[in-house]
Amino acid sequence: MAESARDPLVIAGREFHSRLIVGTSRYPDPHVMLEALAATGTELVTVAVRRVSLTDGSKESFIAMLRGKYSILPNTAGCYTAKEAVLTAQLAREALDTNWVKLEVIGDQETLFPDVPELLKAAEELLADGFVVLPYCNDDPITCRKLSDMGCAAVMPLGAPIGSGMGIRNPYNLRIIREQCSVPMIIDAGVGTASDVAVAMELGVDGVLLNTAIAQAKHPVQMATAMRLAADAGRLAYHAGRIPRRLYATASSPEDGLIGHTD
Amino acid sequence: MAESARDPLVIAGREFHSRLIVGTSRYPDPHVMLEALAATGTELVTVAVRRVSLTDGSKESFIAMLRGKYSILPNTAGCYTAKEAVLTAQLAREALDTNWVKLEVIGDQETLFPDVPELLKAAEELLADGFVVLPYCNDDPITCRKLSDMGCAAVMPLGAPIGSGMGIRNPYNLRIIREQCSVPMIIDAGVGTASDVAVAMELGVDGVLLNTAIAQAKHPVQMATAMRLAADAGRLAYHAGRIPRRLYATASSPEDGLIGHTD
Amino acid sequence: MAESARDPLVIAGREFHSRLIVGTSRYPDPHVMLEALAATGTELVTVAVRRVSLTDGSKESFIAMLRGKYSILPNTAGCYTAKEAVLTAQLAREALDTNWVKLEVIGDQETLFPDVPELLKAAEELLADGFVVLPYCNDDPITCRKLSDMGCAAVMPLGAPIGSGMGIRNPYNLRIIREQCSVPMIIDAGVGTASDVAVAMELGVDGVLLNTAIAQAKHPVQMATAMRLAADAGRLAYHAGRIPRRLYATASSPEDGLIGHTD
Amino acid sequence: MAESARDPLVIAGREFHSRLIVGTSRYPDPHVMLEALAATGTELVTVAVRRVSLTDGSKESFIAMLRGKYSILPNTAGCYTAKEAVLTAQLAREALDTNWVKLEVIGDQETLFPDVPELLKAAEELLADGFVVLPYCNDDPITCRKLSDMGCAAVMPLGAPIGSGMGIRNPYNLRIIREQCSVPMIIDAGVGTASDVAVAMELGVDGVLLNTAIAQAKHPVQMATAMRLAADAGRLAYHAGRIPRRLYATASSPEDGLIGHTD
Amino acid sequence: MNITFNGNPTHLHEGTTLGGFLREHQITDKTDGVAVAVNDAVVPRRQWADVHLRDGDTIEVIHAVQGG
Amino acid sequence: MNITFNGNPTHLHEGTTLGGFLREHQITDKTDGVAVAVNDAVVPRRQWADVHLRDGDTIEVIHAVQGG
Amino acid sequence: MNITFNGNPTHLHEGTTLGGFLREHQITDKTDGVAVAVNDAVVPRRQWADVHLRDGDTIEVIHAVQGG
Amino acid sequence: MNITFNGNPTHLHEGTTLGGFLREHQITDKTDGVAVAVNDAVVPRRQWADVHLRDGDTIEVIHAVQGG
Repeated sequence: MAESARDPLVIAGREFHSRLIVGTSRYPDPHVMLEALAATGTELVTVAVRRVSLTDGSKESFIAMLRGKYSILPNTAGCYTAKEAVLTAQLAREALDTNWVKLEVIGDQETLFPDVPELLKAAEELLADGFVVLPYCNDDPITCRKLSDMGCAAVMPLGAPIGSGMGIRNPYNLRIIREQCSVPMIIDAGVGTASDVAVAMELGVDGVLLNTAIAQAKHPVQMATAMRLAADAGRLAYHAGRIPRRLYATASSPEDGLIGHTD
Repeated sequence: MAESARDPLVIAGREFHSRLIVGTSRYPDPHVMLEALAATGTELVTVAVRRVSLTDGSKESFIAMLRGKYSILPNTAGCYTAKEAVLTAQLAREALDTNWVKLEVIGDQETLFPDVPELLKAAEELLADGFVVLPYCNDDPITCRKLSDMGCAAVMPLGAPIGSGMGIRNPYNLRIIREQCSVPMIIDAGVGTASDVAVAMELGVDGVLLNTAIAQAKHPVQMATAMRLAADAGRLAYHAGRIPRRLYATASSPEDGLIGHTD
Repeated sequence: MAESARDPLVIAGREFHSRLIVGTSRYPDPHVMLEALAATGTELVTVAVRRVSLTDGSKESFIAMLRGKYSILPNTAGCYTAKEAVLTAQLAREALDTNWVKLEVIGDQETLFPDVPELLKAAEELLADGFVVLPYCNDDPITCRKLSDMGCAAVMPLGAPIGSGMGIRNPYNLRIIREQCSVPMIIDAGVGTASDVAVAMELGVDGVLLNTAIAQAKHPVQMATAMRLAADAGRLAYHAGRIPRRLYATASSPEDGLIGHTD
Repeated sequence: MAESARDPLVIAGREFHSRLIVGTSRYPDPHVMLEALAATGTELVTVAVRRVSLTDGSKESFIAMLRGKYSILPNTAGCYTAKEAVLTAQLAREALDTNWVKLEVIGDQETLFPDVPELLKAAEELLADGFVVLPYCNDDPITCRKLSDMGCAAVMPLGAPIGSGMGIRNPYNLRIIREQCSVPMIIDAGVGTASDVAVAMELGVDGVLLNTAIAQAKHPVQMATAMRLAADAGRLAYHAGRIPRRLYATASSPEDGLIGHTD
Repeated sequence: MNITFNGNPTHLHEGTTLGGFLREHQITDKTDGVAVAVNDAVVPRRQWADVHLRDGDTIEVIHAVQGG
Repeated sequence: MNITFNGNPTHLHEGTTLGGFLREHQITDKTDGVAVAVNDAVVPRRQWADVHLRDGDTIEVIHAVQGG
Repeated sequence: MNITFNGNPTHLHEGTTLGGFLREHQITDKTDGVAVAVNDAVVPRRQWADVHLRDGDTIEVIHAVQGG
Repeated sequence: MNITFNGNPTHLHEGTTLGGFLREHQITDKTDGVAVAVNDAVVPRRQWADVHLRDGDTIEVIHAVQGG
């Protein structure tokens, strides 16, 4: 899309020509995953790191599919403490030759909401260790400000819980964060369908990170395309300057020269 | 967009490769109007008919700009009675060589809400007179069913009042109409920004008619492009089959093989 | 409630000290119905009229329960045409010695949305025949204005479909109707719980008609009390003049004299 | 209200017969404040502590108005750090002979959102020092669980920013907190009008803390009464068991025995 | 003669009055909450005794029931 | 004679045809996007020349304009 | 000696007690709703008389005010 | 000696190096997308050969998998 290309997403000095960051999890199969990733137009995809299993032979196949095609953003999904998250990030850096990390420190297995103090602690340690930190966080203006003040490359508040598909539950907090936050703001988690992405972009956020909404859709590749279009649509609409909301109508056809009225 | 091209909008046997019908009113100038119309990708644009003014010389210039480029859909904007609307439609047919009409019979200058009985009466007469009738109506399932039963080529319930920019105020009624209605369903009026179009399309409607949201945006051409992308995004997402909404999270990274946990 | 008593609901010159009109249908049993009606504080209850059955002996028992305790508002539920509705209203008047009628002319068995032209026709005929007409209608400002202009004693737009429990789906249209409408405005249908009644009253409507939300609640009498309190709360709040909405905070504790700050 | 009296709010073993905690700030004058507090039916009111001013003589007048009538809940409003909050709470305990404290540790002058790590630290220290801690916090399930696990007497997530009057912005998070949280849950801040209180109570929360919505209403005493009624209404409705939401209608009048239909 | 009563075909003896017919169904002009229409026109209760039913008449007899 | 043209009272010479009247306003049957009604009935352009206007006639001449 | 009282630099005579200082501001151990901290530690009112202020002390004296 | 490998107790011969241990699981310093920590400290792949495992060591070997 010409228009959006003129307006790249810049994180830590790196330019991306898509405003979507896309996860690699929960697709019906790797082939569909690759097709869907391509359809989104993304340049940055998230991966998790896990213990190699003793039984399963191939240790390389998964990452090999992505190498060359995409920049890799390892996450620290499943970590409950700063200590776990820092070690996971360091292992990911070693394994994947990247100092970028999607920092996830959760407090609860069920809801996957972040643990704020552990998240802040982990962010501080990883920044000190030279990482480019993209933290997944609550839609909490104070935590977002702290993360950006300490030097995180972006803040990534959730639109709704991971995998909920509830969309943007609290646009008000996101607007406050947008007002106060100088670093790029990415909506991470909550997207259920294309319009959620458009709504997020129209709030003025810089990008959207999503996974389940594509991977678990009935037709992931088609949904992936929808997400790409919705991100462009929302970004363009944000820049285009929408009309104000009014309780009611103002005629869009001229009101003079009507037929059958005596002047 | 390949995907959406495979799924044309068919009204009265005619195929359209865009799901947007766009108005020609309230643009900063004709040049911007033409650029914006082109950017939407629409093939069908609405015009009003008004008395020629004695003073102003040119009677042809406006329509000449559209001829050849777009199919013309004259409206009966400003009519309060079936009688006015029928005569206006007949004059439009004679002037513009089309038997298509966007039937608008309003009950109120301020809100521009439809007058239901006059609308139904006008629709009946125009259908009898061989018109292809696209009626602007309330989000009222009964009126929509009557209009489609009597042979209207589409029903066009409002998403919100004309020019309000309030988007889709009552998705519930629209879902009921969608369930019950066999003819094409177009959301007419209310759109304020791109995500409104995506939301409408995700409800399963066949198209969206809009004007003010583009014409009065700060940058009409950019908003026009956003609307085109949003319509494609919403249509694709509708077909792609969104994930269900859940109160909370389901992990999108695998939950086994986590680091530092003893199996 | 002292405050609300000072502000009675006046319909057709008659004063009511409750702003709730309550239906008599779908309660677990007549005893619960009577307890629930009493708990709402209502003075006006709706009944339907139906053919006496040949088999069932008692023709009087039901109405006898209400006589003396409540003013009776017969409805024309189940009527699809003006003709049916008018005859039903006339029979109700003869049977119940009241010229008041809740006029219901529906267009659809499933959704129970009104049929606008038949409703308007029936209202006109009943007004000419001396009825006090309270019409159940769409949240359509034009139809509401016509009904009030022709002399209906109130307009009763739906908040949501009958029995849906969806609450106030489109507060915007209701606000427009409130602005334009001089006769009492009653929200008829859609209420699911107490806050729906409070929300409706805070919009400035004059009353709420409800039935299923009480009768089908797990504990109808408790819900009936909740509805009474919610109506009073909403009415009072409407008159009390709420604070404006702001995107964010203004401190509610003084910001000077804080401890540990050097002045 | 008989019903709600049967169901007292219990915090730290103390019974309250009102589910509202009310602030004492921003009323037009002390007389209106006292009338409004009485009208809410509350038994627990919040106060701030501030430096005595050298100029103003009376140090006792304000607290004297409340003594005897209400239990006092001092807050730590305006504190940005655990250290400030702890000292403020200790001074309040000494000044007001209560070990109860509404713990407020904010991160931002403008939005007054809480600072999560400082809040948790302060809560821990105050609990260790024997305080009954009622923390004002985000609608963050993890932070609420930590606060309740460490022994806070209640959790008090915000419905919307202090003084915003935006009501319950994110009912989803509040539902999750309600599911997970064993201690009393009080909605603190955000209420704008009576229906907001009803909505909160219908979510199953145990109480609501409010101030600006009453104090800054056009008619504070009337709004105070509305809030009392709304709290009772919402609590009753929660216990009464609302009907499920449906997309559309189910008739509330019997569908057999209709007139003019041949059986 | 044959009439329709609340939608059901019914046989009556010649010369039956409306009042007489209703009494058979335990309805008198004292019965509260009941109304009658013959051929879509309401017949006030004080006239029931005087109305002679004719072959083909359609009679509706209604009462109040629970309603919303 | 006097007619009403687009809501304005207008004086015409006896025997003016619709076609003649329109020509005075630079409208011919070649003019695109224009239509005419006399006394609320549309007059196809091919008939303009033959229609003789009468005293009291109401003439509407319309064209397409921007609309939504 | 110099102290800080509620954020303001203040000069006191040597040997002033906390109780004495407070009395100058009409605060006695009978004054309801007031509390005092010296150098960030609360001083219970029964100890006010015994506390001798030192140069550089920071004194906070607070009372309850309207709050939300 | 006994170590813990990815959470599982494992027996090794004395003097096993990290590199040697990994080779047994088809992991060499050429294997892409793999990383190793011993006792919670990452060991760069170029050092694998030189690290002698000790009794009680905890070894984590990870690779990239699908993630969101």
